[in-house]
Amino acid sequence: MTAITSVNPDGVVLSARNLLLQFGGIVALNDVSIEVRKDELLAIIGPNGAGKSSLMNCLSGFYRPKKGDITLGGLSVRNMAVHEVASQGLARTFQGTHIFSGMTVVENLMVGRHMHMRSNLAQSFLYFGAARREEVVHREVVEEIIEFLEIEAIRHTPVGSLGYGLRKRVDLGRALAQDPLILLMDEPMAGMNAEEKEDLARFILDVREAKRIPVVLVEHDMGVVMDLADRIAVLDFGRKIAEGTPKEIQANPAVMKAYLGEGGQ
Amino acid sequence: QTTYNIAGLADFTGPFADVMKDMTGCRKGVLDWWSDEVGKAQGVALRVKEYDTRYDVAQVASLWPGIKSELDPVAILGIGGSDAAALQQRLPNDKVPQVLATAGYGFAWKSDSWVFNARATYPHEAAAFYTWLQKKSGSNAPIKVGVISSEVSPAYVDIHKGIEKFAKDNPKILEVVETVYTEAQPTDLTQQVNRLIRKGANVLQVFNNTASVVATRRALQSLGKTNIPIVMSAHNGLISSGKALGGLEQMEGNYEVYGMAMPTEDPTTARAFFEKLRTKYKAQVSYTSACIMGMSQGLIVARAFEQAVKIKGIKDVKGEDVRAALLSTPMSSERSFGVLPNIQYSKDAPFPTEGMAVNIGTVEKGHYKLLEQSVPVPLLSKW
Amino acid sequence: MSDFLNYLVNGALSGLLYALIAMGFVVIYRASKVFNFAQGELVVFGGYMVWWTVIQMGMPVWIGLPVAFASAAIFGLMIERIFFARLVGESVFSMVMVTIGLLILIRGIVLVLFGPQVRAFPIIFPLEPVILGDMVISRSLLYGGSLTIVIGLGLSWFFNRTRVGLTMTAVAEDHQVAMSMGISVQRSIAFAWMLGAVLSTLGAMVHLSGRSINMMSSDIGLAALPVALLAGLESLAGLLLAGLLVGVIQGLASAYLDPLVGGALGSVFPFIIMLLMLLIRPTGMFGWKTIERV
Amino acid sequence: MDPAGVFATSFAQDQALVRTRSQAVTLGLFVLFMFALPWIADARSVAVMTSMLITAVVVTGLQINTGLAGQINLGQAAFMGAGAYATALLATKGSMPLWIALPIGGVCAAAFGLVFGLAAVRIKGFYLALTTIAAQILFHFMVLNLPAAWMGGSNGITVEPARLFGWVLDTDAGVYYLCLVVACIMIAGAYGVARSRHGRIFAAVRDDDVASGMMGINVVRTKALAFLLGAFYAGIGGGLWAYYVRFVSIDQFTLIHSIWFIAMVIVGGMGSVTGALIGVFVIRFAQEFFTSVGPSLVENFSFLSGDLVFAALNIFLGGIIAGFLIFEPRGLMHRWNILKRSYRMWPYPY
Amino acid sequence: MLELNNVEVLYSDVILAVKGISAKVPAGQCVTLLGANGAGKSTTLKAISNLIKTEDGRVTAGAITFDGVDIAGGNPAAQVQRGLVHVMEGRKVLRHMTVEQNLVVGGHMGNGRDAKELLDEVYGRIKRLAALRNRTAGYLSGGEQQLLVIGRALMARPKLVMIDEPSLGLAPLMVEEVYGLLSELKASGLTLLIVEQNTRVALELADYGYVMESGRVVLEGPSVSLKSNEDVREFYLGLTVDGERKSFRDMKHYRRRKRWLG
Ligand SMILES: Nc1ncnc2c1ncn2[C@@H]1O[C@H](COP(=O)(O)OP(=O)(O)OP(=O)(O)O)[C@@H](O)[C@H]1O
Ligand SMILES: Nc1ncnc2c1ncn2[C@@H]1O[C@H](COP(=O)(O)OP(=O)(O)OP(=O)(O)O)[C@@H](O)[C@H]1O
Ligand SMILES: [Mg+2]
Ligand SMILES: [Mg+2]
Repeated sequence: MTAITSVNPDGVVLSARNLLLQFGGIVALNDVSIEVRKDELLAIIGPNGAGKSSLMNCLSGFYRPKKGDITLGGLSVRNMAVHEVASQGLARTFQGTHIFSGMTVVENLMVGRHMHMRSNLAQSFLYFGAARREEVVHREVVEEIIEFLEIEAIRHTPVGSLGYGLRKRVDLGRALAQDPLILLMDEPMAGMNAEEKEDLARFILDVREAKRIPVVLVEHDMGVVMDLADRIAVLDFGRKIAEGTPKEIQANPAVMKAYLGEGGQ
Repeated sequence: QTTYNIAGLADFTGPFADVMKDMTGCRKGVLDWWSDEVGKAQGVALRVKEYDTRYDVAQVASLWPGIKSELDPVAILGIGGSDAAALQQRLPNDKVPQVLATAGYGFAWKSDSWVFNARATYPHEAAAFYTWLQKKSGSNAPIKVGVISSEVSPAYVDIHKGIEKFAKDNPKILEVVETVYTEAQPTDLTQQVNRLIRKGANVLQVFNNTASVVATRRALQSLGKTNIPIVMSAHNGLISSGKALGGLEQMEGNYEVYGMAMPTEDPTTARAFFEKLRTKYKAQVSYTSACIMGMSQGLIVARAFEQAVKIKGIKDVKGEDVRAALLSTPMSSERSFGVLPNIQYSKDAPFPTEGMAVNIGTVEKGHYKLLEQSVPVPLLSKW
Repeated sequence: MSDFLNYLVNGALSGLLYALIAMGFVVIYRASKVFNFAQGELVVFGGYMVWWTVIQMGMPVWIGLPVAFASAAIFGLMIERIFFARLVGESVFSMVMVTIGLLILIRGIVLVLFGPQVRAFPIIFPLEPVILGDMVISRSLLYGGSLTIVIGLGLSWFFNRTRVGLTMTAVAEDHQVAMSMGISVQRSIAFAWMLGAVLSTLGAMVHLSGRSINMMSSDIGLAALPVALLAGLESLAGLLLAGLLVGVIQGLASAYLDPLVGGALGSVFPFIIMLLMLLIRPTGMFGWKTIERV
Repeated sequence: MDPAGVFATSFAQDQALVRTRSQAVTLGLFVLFMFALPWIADARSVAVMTSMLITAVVVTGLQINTGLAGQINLGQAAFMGAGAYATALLATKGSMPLWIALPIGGVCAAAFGLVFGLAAVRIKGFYLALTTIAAQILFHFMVLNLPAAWMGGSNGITVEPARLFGWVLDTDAGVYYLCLVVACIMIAGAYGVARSRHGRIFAAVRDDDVASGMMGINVVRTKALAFLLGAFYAGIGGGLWAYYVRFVSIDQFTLIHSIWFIAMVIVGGMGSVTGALIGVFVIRFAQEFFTSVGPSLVENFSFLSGDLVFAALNIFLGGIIAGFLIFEPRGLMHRWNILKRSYRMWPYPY
Repeated sequence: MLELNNVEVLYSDVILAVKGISAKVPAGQCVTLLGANGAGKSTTLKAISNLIKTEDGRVTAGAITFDGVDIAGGNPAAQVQRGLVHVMEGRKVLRHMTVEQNLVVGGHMGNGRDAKELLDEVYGRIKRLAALRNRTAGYLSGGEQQLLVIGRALMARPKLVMIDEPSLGLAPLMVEEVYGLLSELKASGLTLLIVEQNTRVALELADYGYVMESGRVVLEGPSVSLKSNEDVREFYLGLTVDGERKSFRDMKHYRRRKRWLG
């Protein structure tokens, strides 16, 4: 369904090379490169203000890096508008909640399906006919996701009155509805207790296993990161200071100093 | 006594709210007078019911069908532009004539109209004034006028377009040095007025509203050029502008021009008629040009109705009979107690085109004075 | 050349008048985050208070004006009491929409209280102009302009530097956050409306001195709008600059372009400039930039 | 929330607007009533209803643009004017029949709206709302200053009655049916748009335009589209207006009209087509009520003079709007939903 | 110092978010309120500070007393006047103002004369802020913003500070820094009521804890005993019965479905 189904021979779905991003005097990203391969969960960690969200924003086209290149499925997306990047197969969830609070859960997920829908304004106006058929088809897809995320009971609840955890789950569902090639998640577990984190972790793992979508995860909970990630990249002051498997990162003294503190969890 | 209804359209809360009390009071007074002194003998009476339209076309449009079915009026007393705009297309079907209190507009200048004005158009009246002024000046040079107008309302634009047309057709009589545009409530016109004077204007025309007259007059005062007169119309004339300036003496030497009686203190027949309305018929009004506008439209309708009764009898007089009477029977100045000149409508235009005359008023030594009567209106082609 | 200078200076001064009227918008916005659509009506109300005290009641100007300012402030307070006090905690949007209802309401009130007639406005500033060589400058605009500059800078200092002013600025940032700090949003809104009403009265004074007043005088509110947007709704000192800019451009356009096109281009120009400026800087020249972080 | 016992068994059913038999019956009766109106009601009601229908089309467009897509628009009357002028010109100068003139009028208004839609891409919130006032000013200036041959200038344009397949719609009932049919189509279309793909992305862009972009929604296009559609509705309403009054002039489409349109959206409730209709009804009803109560008051109580009575009624009207906003700032639709919900939950309060 | 007695909170006249909770915050102590998402923790804090007013909510039953005075209902400003300050969830800085302006506004209730001293005191406590004083608050990093809102609360010279999720979205080192600050504050005699998801750090600092679930208090006790409670260990600390940390990879699919939707 997505525009690009092929990936590079070495299995790199998304790669960013030598990104440089500045805000006035602040260098938010300085020569940062990452690669995400097929079936992989890459975690990005770093202190507050290290530039993690900025990196996510660059990847999704919301910020335009001053230097460097970004390719998605072999295609350079550096100069694409946000919505073009999304329709190339990149989906993301947000730090905090960026959910359509005036709409119900189903509607939120249907928005995720938007770029796979084709009816034009005139068909929408008439509604009965093409527009309605399309609604039904996509509604089925959405219903699958609702089932997958176990949010059947709230499908018609306006998202604005949901608790934080459920909103995060709707956020994830909306990204999944996009049928993406790759999924970026910015601090999905902030503000959850252990139980909820466990559940979300399970969904993330399911996404990887069942849907085989590679995931880039920004997260501050070291337990989650160490358990879920295949690889971890560490940012500090806009620079990538380390990259490797969870074991390597845990043993890296620079990371200790900049991020984890003495105990390191 | 059979009572016939007249629908009154009024603007109590819109842009012309300031003159509405006198205007509606006087037109009601006229109908009361007519019913009592003329109609009673014949066994008929006229009654007016006033509706507030806010001078809004939408309001008139949605209000009128209801008025029509509720009152089944034989005529409508309207104010001006919005009433004409909303109804002129449908009155031929409804078969009810409408008489407006204002002078005519260019847009309504159509043949076979069901909407009538008591006076010619504003540009007609202004043109009469300039022709007179030139004659009075004794020189052959054209009068140079600086026009102060506004785009706030299309009616104002209509007025200056008409006068520009007259100047173009009659370069020997009139030259428009420039048309200056202001807001509804101008901040300061000193620069603009100064420019007009330096371009040689020897008279300034302000036909839009009182606030503009006040600002223009203040500009002349601060430039020390009070010798340059302003000419105004009925709705923003000397008395109301004088009041807004704090006293009639402030308007010394300026002019107003229109084709109706002028609110002088002299014992004219119009004045006597007004006094009767006030005392005998309890109209709570004062003698202003707005009142005279109300009287004039009231008289036109009442006299036409009188004629229609003569023809049709007291039963079953319809709007179309009133219109027929309007078109067929001239109204002499005596019949309107001198409020209006002789009036004869035709199907050519919604206002009397032939034999029209205007009066010119001024302020002399702090007193309102009728300066010239029955100044003929020159020919003016459609613009 | 002297013409040009005349247009320039007088344009600038009427621009400052617009800035003074726009200050009413901005003060209310700055202390309550509410954009007041009824600003022109507030000006008319203030103007009528001056008319009422000085002309109707015959008070001398030095008593009449303070009384008028005080009554305007009380009117502002009443607006807050009756309408906004009940809406604290509701969305800012609802509050803004109430000002639309207010617009219709004040019109009715003014009509009933003062009638629709065009009334003579008292002469607050001497009528004789200041004449400098070839330049003729209206005294009300000159004095009003100077007053505007002083007040603009003063208010700017108040809102950006003083503790009380900053407290109100916090209300404009976010009502809920302000409340969580114990700021009385209600008091801030009340103050905003009182100040807004007083400034409007001052604006009416400068605008109408020696002229006339009726309901139509509220149009000045619309004319001042481009100044407020050009400056940015949060900036008080910026208003002065935007006012000068709009005034000068409008003055020159109406002097040189109106005769050319045969239409009131001068009064449309400010809106065109405003539109273009907002396309370049969506929050005006000095307004707060939106901080968007995802 | 549905009444107890009603469950959707298919997705199409889940989307349907009319969910129960009684709803269907009510809707049917309502439509029947609307069609029978000229026979059962007096001329005044028909006239008022005609103007309500036209207003409903315009305000539904505003609801799409402002309520659904979240862009406050104070230029709707100007867009309506653009449609009215275009239709009037096509019908008179171009002698086009109704079914061509009306849609093209809508398209012209949409094109005018698009200009501001493109501005909406950069300008947001109050700034945008106030910018749309410029539409009002520019439209006014253009009509008055373009050569009179183009848009009639200060003279306005006189319009011949609408003709459709040989009928001449010059009676009140004829115009009423024209407005009724067109309004039905437009309103049904608005419901269609609101519950399908486009309505959803309008709302998405309203709620969070950053997130929308990252969902693959072209935010620029969507905002422009919302303006375009809203202005199209205004244009159709304007076209009906042109056939209704048969004379268009610039002072029929002013800022104060736009403000009233917004007031209707607010009173009805933002974001719902039904809300827009309710708002139109309530406000127009109040307006008409006061304009008809006034004359009778003046007539029956001779000590009341017209100037005072009508001015005082304006206070009431302003008070009503302000009152609605104070006691139901989220609109009547919101209050209705709460009522419905507590009714269905009864006897349990929560 | 602060006491809740059977408090109920209703939103929009239909949603009962808090269903009768009772709790106590003794002077000088630190109490923590734990619970899943949507349990009603934030609502409880808003009920105390009266900010629920702004969200169409109200306290329908029960009593809230502070220093023996009933404080339910009324104006949020009155609460701050009493020395009860609420630091809201989500680092709500005044984004367009500088750090220093934020602090000055926070101290708006003071008499103005000692404003300078107060500022210096806060800068002294939170050293990082001093260096940032002229930065626009909206552009600070998450941790800095959290420190700022706490500093801003201190400017009001509070007796009791309620903090909603201070560790939300903070990196581990930053969490330590914030909690370091909180424990200093506690040591200096300030009473604290903390809502947290990060149960581990919260219980470390707190003397007493309450666990909420769907609007009710389901568990309470001194933090030492809560730390050893089995449910808390499993659901809130993510530990297995024998104290091992469970791996997120090993989650089973059938677990505790009922809890999700409450
Ligand atoms: N739109 C912006 N304008 C100016 N500065 C910005 C902007 N966005 C981010 N920054 C700055 O860039 C730096 C990196 O911020 P970013 O949000 O990427 O950090 P982060 O690693 O995601 O932090 P956190 O863990 O708190 O989310 C910070 O110093 C921040 O202040
Ligand atoms: N403004 C509101 N209107 C209606 N319902 C609300 C509102 N705010 C919260 N709720 C509801 O009240 C319940 C409690 O919410 P609350 O925010 O207090 O939870 P919480 O324990 O703080 O959760 P979290 O950990 O996600 O912050 C939730 O079910 C939520 O949906
Ligand atoms: Mg981040
Ligand atoms: Mg919470």
